[in-house]
Amino acid sequence: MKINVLYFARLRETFGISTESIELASATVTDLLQTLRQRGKPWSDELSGERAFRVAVNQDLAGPDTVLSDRDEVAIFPPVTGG
Amino acid sequence: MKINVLYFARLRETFGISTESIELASATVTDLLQTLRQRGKPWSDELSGERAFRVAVNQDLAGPDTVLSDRDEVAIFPPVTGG
Amino acid sequence: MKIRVQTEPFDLAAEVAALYRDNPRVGAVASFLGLVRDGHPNRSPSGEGDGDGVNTLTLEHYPGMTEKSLEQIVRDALARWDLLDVTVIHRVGELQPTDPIVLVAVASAHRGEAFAACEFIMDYLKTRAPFWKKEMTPDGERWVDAKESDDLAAERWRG
Amino acid sequence: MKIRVQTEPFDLAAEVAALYRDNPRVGAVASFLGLVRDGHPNRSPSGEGDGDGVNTLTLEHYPGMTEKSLEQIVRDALARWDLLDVTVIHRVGELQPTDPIVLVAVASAHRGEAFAACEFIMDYLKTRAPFWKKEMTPDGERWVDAKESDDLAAERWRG
Repeated sequence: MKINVLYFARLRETFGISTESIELASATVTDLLQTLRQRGKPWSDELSGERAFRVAVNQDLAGPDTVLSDRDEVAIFPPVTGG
Repeated sequence: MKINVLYFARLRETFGISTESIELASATVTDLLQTLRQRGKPWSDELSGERAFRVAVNQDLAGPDTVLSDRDEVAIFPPVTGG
Repeated sequence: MKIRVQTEPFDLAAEVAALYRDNPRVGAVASFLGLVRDGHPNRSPSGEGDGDGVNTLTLEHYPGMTEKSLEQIVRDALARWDLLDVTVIHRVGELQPTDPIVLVAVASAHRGEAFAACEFIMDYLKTRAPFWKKEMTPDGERWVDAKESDDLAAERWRG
Repeated sequence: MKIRVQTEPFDLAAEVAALYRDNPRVGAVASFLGLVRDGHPNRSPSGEGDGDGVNTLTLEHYPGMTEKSLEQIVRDALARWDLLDVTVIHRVGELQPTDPIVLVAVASAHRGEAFAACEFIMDYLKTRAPFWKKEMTPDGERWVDAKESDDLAAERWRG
């Protein structure tokens, strides 16, 4: 299946990419993150869990066990700082 | 000594007076109230304690034991309802 | 600190802007606007008393003590929280439904202080500042009774 | 309910008036204005970080999710308190010190609900709505770090 991945703020700048399309077998958020970490630095550093980040699936905040479906929109971003 | 007494809102209307000067021997707030109650109705009804009222001495909220001095300004009024 | 008791309307935007426009340390302004409701303020908040047809509200106050008590309430808030500025404006005289009655606006660096102080000032204003409301309704005039809920709201800031 | 994400300034007085002007059931409007501070928002509220010389703040957001999350926060507030109307406006793009960033305004019959809901919405907006601030200072650019105190502020509304 195909997942559309979006990056925002510091992560967008660090990864040098704002959006990409990733092919995955059926997967959870954890599986997607593992795929991204396997790219090496800076992905492995930023997504190791040492620095806080958030994941949204189809524009709702999601946890590591959230199951992904074909054409889902997954966003990965730092903790929010609006207001 | 002479005490300047002010009435506000419902009490001003019920007593039909907004301000008066009262001669008293040295006295507390309780003594002043007793003097006023001795006038009979509506004073005795309104100041008996059955209906809530407040007393301010020189523009600060005061209790029954507050001692009055010559030329003090004593205000008697219903619980406030501003805001 | 700005404390005003006046018959005239006030300009919400101008009052709030005056709290932050020249002070870049201000990160938060919490403000409260109290308005004349077209309902019977004496009754329960359940809504059963709403829509009673109040046409005019007359606000009486105790000149001198009003300003003194508002200043004391604001000084208490300034002592309790780290605030940058406070404005309190309360109208008196005749007001109609939807007319603003009171504005409390509090500026601080961070929002927690501004919210707490704004609510504190309103709770004490409601129970300590000498204002009295009289309603004109189709049934005649009546003085608004004080609400026990206001005493309870002020109580919770103690201790 | 009115939710806006925009680059343009907003008119505080017009937004607040829109909440009560045509609804005489409104007795209370609590509002919050968040502003760009000329200080380093990452540091402690003790003031040690104030006056660092932030020149420009750039606000990025996640279009679509931003509006969705703000609507959900407002719906949660409407379910929790007896409110009459809510407006949330959040600016994005480049802002300067003393520029308003966010307005949350809540109308209700009585003040307790308006204050609580306004603070609730701000606390959740701060921790759940996808906005990110980047500061430009004389030392260069930096993304603002999230504050633990904001997570704690949101936590207290649970249970």
